[in-house]
Amino acid sequence: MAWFESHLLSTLVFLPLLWAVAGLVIPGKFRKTHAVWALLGSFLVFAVSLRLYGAFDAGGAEFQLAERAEWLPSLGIAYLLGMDGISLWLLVLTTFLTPLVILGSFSAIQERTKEYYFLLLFLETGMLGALVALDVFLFYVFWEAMLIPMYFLIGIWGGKDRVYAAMKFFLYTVVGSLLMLVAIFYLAYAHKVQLGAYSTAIVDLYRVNVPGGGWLSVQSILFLAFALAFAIKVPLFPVHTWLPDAHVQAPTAGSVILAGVLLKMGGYGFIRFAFPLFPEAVVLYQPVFLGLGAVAIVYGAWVAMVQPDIKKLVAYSSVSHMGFVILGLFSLNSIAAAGSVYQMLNHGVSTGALFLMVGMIYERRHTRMISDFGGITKVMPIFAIIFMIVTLSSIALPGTNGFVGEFLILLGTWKTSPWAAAAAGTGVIFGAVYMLWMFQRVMFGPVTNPENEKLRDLSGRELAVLAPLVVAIFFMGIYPNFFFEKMEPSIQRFLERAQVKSTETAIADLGRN
Amino acid sequence: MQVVEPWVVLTFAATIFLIGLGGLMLRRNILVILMCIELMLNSVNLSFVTFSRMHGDMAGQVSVFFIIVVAAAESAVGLGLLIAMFRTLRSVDTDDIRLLRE
Amino acid sequence: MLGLILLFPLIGFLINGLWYAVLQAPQGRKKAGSLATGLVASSAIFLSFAVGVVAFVQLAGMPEGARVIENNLFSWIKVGGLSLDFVLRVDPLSSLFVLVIAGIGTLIHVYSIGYMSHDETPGRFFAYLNLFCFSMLVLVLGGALPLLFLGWEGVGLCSYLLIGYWYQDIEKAKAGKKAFIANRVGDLGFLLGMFLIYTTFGTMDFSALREVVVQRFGGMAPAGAELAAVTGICLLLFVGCTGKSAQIPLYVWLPDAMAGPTPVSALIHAATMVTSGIYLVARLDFLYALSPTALEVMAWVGGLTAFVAATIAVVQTDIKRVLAYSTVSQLGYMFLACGVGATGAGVFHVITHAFFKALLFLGAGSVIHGMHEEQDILKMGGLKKHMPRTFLVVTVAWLAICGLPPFSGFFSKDEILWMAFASNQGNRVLWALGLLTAMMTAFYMTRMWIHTFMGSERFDHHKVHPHESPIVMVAPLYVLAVLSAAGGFMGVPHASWLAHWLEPIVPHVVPAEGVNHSMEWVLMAVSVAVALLGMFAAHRLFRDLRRPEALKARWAFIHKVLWNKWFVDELYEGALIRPIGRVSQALWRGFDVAVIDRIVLGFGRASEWSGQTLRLAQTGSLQAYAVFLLLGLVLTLGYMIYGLV
Amino acid sequence: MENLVTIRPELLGLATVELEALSPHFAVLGGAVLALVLSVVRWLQPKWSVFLVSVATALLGATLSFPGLSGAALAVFNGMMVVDPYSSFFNLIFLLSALITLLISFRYLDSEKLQHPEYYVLVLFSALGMMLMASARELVVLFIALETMSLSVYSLVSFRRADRRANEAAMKYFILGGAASAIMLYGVALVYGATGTTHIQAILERLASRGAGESVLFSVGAWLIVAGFLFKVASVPFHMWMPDVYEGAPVPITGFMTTGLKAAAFAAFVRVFLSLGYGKGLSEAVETNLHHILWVCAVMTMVVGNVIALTQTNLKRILAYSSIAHTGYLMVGLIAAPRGTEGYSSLLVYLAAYAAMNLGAFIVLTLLAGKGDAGLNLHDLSGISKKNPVLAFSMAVFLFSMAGVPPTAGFVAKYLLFYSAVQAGEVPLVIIAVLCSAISVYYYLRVLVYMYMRDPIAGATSARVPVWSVMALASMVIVTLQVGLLPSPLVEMARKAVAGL
Repeated sequence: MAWFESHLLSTLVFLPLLWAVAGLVIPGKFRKTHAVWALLGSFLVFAVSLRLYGAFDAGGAEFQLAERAEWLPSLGIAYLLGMDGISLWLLVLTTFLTPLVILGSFSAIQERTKEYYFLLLFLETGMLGALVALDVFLFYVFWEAMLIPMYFLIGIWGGKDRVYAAMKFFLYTVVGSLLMLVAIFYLAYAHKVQLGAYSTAIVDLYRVNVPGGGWLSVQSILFLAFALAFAIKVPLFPVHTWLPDAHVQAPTAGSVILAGVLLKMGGYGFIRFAFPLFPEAVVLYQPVFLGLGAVAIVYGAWVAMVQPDIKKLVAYSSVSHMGFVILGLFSLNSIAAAGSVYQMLNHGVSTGALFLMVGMIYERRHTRMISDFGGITKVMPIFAIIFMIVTLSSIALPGTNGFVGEFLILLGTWKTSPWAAAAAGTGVIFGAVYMLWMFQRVMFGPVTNPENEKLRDLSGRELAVLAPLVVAIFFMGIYPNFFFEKMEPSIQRFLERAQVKSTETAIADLGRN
Repeated sequence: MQVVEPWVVLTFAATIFLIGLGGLMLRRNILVILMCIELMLNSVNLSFVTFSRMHGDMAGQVSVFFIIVVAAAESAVGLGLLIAMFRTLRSVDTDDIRLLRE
Repeated sequence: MLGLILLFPLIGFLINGLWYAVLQAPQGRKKAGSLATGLVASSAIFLSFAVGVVAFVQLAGMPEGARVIENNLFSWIKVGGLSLDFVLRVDPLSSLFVLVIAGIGTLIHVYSIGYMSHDETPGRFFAYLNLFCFSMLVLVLGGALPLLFLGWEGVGLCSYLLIGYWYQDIEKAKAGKKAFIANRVGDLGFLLGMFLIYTTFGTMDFSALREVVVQRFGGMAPAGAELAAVTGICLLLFVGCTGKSAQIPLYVWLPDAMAGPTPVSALIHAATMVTSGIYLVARLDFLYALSPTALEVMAWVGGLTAFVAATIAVVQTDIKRVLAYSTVSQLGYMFLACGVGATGAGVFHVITHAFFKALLFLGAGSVIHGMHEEQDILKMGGLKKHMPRTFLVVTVAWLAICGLPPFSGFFSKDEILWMAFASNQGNRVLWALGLLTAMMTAFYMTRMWIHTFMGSERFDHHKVHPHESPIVMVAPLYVLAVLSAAGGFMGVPHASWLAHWLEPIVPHVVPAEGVNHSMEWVLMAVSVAVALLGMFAAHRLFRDLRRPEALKARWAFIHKVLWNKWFVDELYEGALIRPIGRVSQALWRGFDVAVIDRIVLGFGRASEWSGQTLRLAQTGSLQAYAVFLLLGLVLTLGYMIYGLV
Repeated sequence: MENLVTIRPELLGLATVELEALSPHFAVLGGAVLALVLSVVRWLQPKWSVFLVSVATALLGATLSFPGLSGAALAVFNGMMVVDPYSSFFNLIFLLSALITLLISFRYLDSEKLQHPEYYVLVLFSALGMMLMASARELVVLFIALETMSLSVYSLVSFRRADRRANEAAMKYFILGGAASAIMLYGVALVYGATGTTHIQAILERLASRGAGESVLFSVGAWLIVAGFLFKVASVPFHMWMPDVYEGAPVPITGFMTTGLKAAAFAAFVRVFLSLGYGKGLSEAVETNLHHILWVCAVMTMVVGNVIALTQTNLKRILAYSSIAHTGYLMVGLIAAPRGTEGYSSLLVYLAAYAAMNLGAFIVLTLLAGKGDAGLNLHDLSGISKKNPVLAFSMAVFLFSMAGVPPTAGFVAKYLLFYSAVQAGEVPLVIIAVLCSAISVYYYLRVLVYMYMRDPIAGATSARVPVWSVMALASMVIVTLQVGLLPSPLVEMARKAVAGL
């Protein structure tokens, strides 16, 4: 047991994979046992992540529970794991969503369940690994390893033209990350030249000073390479077109994990790599990305308004919500940064719930077109209540989790650039427009389509999937400090690393808060 | 006796080499192509001998023997392949071997 | 102790809510009756009213200057330099509002038991109603702007849920959506105002804000950038108020909100929610006083809204729409009062308006209830005989709203008109506008009164036989009637208890020097005369129905404009909603699919195309390969030699 | 004439230490000859006896060359050849790929009715030729080794005598191969003319002393030699033969060619390249010209290889073009090696990793191949994951590795290669290489699409997988994943090998 205690992060990362490999022993036809086995595994991993929450103390060192092992000494590459306040919560989000997703796909997935649950747990390993890797090479390995299971999940169990969507998803991310790889090479070599030794540990790379200066200076180009890879993942406005296809074609579980965690990798990448490595370039490109973030919010909302397909609507709403995250990060003050990390958690919970529910009605009606529905509240009242709560969280109603995130981001962004905040603010209005319009066309009104009459309401299992999410929505809305305590110091360090003295301390002296 | 300038022999060898290369590209009968390859190898031998004479050491001459041996082996294999091809294609024309394309 | 005021409605909501969700919602489960659920809800709000009264008494006991009770429940958000606590604070202003909300709320809850008796899911209705009261109380008791915003959007949500209560009718659901989105537009203004306050003054807590403002500006008015900031704050917050309290640009949702059940219209769209705008302005009075331009804008918007709404109300035939436009008009009055600096008068009018408007709505409700869901006043008439008690109560409210002396309406409306005329921000044009609107108010209210209760019975008898509402509905009406009648005496001019009570929060406004004292009595007489004129005109016009038909025919164009609400809805539809729809369609089809995807797929196709062309080079002929090989060799050799020579 | 008289006895004798060093070569030679003899002895069931002997020889050779990995460099045959960690490293690659080819060929030849023992002998002889090439230090010896390898491979390519496509492939390969060898030999002659020696080490000294680097004769000769090698590794201007030959040849032989042949060519290429002074001796002008030409060739190889592969539907041709693309990546390594601090070790790692994944892919192809190598088109593969999940999984691992997706050997190899290229300052080249490998991801994954995401065509039976092949397949999968996860043993081996150059 002592080994586990000292190597907590490694157990967390590789437990799902080992559990999945062990699960391969179960012969193909025992469909139920595969699902239960995977569920058990994911609960175990969730337990480990809670143990992590206990082990992490906010006041302590920057990266805690660090583990180091030589991997490729000649190139200074080490198997280096570590965790700080921000990655802690993203870890917990991942381990929180995975069991729900597995529970949610009991009835949805009928064929090739063995491979399905293997891929899901493999995906979880990839995500957890990327979140705790502190060595740039190790991070890149997990970053791309994540793509393989998601590619198969979309490709094999997806919708009609799943192959196109899976291929587009894979290629989009690969092109982005390959350019990032070249930037990593340059950085690692610069470290060798400047500091004598080979090392790709992120903490060492922070010390490398890359010649900054103009728009196309070395540091700016490297920053753009990193930023492109992460912007594709977020997805930020111009490079987002893979998301709607991937979401529409992915199976429910796939799109929940895709929206819930994979999009956060982009944001996490910005926080861990792009900002601290290239501070001058960040300040230089700040207006550009603030603009892109605001445009993403409004553009995502407007395009979501006219979507005939619910899943595509929710996909574009993700573009809009993640636009807030970028806005918050690039405002470079601690309120907005905390807001954007919190928004990442909210988006994971509320959009994950939305996709789960869309999956549930898809299971019943095998269609996602809004026009095929109408008056569902009469037929499925429990579903209506939960769907209403999740919709409210998605349009950031105060009291739910969405509000805290967007409020902090807009407040922080206002300090940096009022115009970006005002433009992003309209996103709040359009968010209400497309969600409520969709809600009204799907749920309210008379039951027009005869097939809708005999839909059965949520089963016990489905309720068990949604209940924790609803509780999370309200808990995160009412008592966000629970999350901020552990996150606070890491955000401060993140900002100091981004070498921007947070300006709000100056204002706080003026009056009592 | 009148000494032959080395560069004369070298240019002669070079021309033979080019003739061989040209033959390989222009002629369509594979037998002739095999002969052209032999021609190229022999021109190499000639160059070797001249250089060895210029440098006054025996290495060049020795290599010639190896090359001759290899050339012989090559012709043997080449003709073997040609016969195998002829047995199936009933022709030795390079235009007939167009099956494998794009 | 203040937490209790919030706790009771919350508990009421949870009981009804969970009871409905768990036991009643699933298919085939027995639905609870309106009595049981009604009692739970009413008792919850009544307890909260009781605690409100206790708080009021405690406040009264406190010394003049320091009348504040505050308890800090828990720290809500603490991150970066920002720390927001969930602090509840009651002071003279908010205690008044608590009493109004909880008091009238209780009456309406009791009334709803009767009104919703034959509804199939009353549990859901009462749950929403309690949630509304909870949010409204949070709004009023919140000690900091974000908490007020929490309540602000909470009431927006509840109005959405309650307007769209009968969700099977798509029109009602649409009305709910329209209300929420209109509010959301206003809320954006509110949000931006809040941020501007934070960046300018560094805090969002009301008392801290007051200290900072007083300490920074003290006596002298702000100038230059600071003035711009303060004006910006006031205007942005006022945008929020126009959204919530249905003023000119964003009032379109209130008339459609009549789609909800009548008690909802009474509680939310008459007494409480719509007045939150005034509460906000009153709460930040010390800020608004600093920027004359903001006050100017508010006064004019209020005046114009009052006038325009009154003109529309004159031609409406649906009883609830008449009352809705009358509410918009009265709200216009309140903002007019705040605009001219008489915030105290504004608050006074809020209270009196709450009494008689709630009474009017509930009266209309019992009329509709009696007439089996018939809402068109042209198909009513002569109900005096059938519904004597409702007739009596509605008459009291009618007299109050017209502004006849003994009733509450007269005192508050007159105070506003006097201040519009006399105070140094006020001006004659606004006063004249207000007076004209007062006359039109009297006119259309009398028209409604006559059509409903007097004249010949225009409904066909065998289908509809009107009956008086049960006692559970009429009792609250009597209470409201008494309040409407006597309510005015708390704000008698020159000896108003209310102004004295609000002194520390809202300074008493003294008329400009130039105006001598006697003018006030003259104006009072003028306003009464105007009201009587309006009533008399309506009485003579609508005695027999042929005359208004003739009038309508002659002024057909004006009637058409007024009937179609000055085509404001069509304007918004044409100017905003359709273009945004078209642009987003273009953005999606055009930009997203055609531009970005085409570029992305373009790369794929480009490599595919080059692959196809290069592939043709593999002709399969030996000679071609040899030529290509030699060509490569010669080229490279040439480059090598070129390099040397 | 006088120096001919004294015949120096020590030239002829072989010291015992040299014998030990050459033991792998002698083992393979002996084994090959024994196999040849046995193939004639009818009563001994030549089908089995020759197969077992050749497998034994390959294994023996591999085990014998292990010690060489850490030993010191030893010049043999009076400096004509050298046995050092570098050559032992390559010996391992050649013998393992020969071993795998032999293992999978046995059942393949049965099903194709081509069970002639000569096949195994030829494979051994070509392996021998490769080993000699790796340790040759003298250009003529190198030529002879090259020819031994090529001649045996020509005949192996046309092993399916009755098939016109095989004959065509062999003939094309023979003629163009012959021409290329002639060109290279002519280069050797010119270099001999310019420097007076064909011994690799001596060329370098003569260059330094005589300043022959400038002379036109030497540069033309050097380029002709390099061109000969470029042909062998199928770089762009000289790549036209490869797709046709790969398609015509039997599947195991194609596998053997992509791994063994390419590795041998690069092994010799590196030695010769160094001796021609690239990076050290050559003059500034020649160096930059050579660099420019190779730069252009590398870019064109990568682009052509990847882009044409997009359009192919026959799996063998896809892997042929992917092999061209990988040659492009290797050329990037070659160009960058002298200036990069990593040197040639990343090249060696890449060759080893490439050998593992390519062999694995061809094992799967051999098992899937129908009569006469039919059934290797993309749509024939649809739904394989349902029929044989093991084959599909291993093919997925190999394809991901070729695409350079992380947890596999391909990624580590590409990482090291491009990392040393960036260190050498070849950033634009690396960016092109990275974008090309992004293109390659598409056609590698398209194979997976057919395997995993399409339903099997009606009536497709699951291929029978014999025990030999499963062993070979498993070993390749393990090597690919192991190098992907724990690359340091291979990298250390490569660095030691390169140190001796």
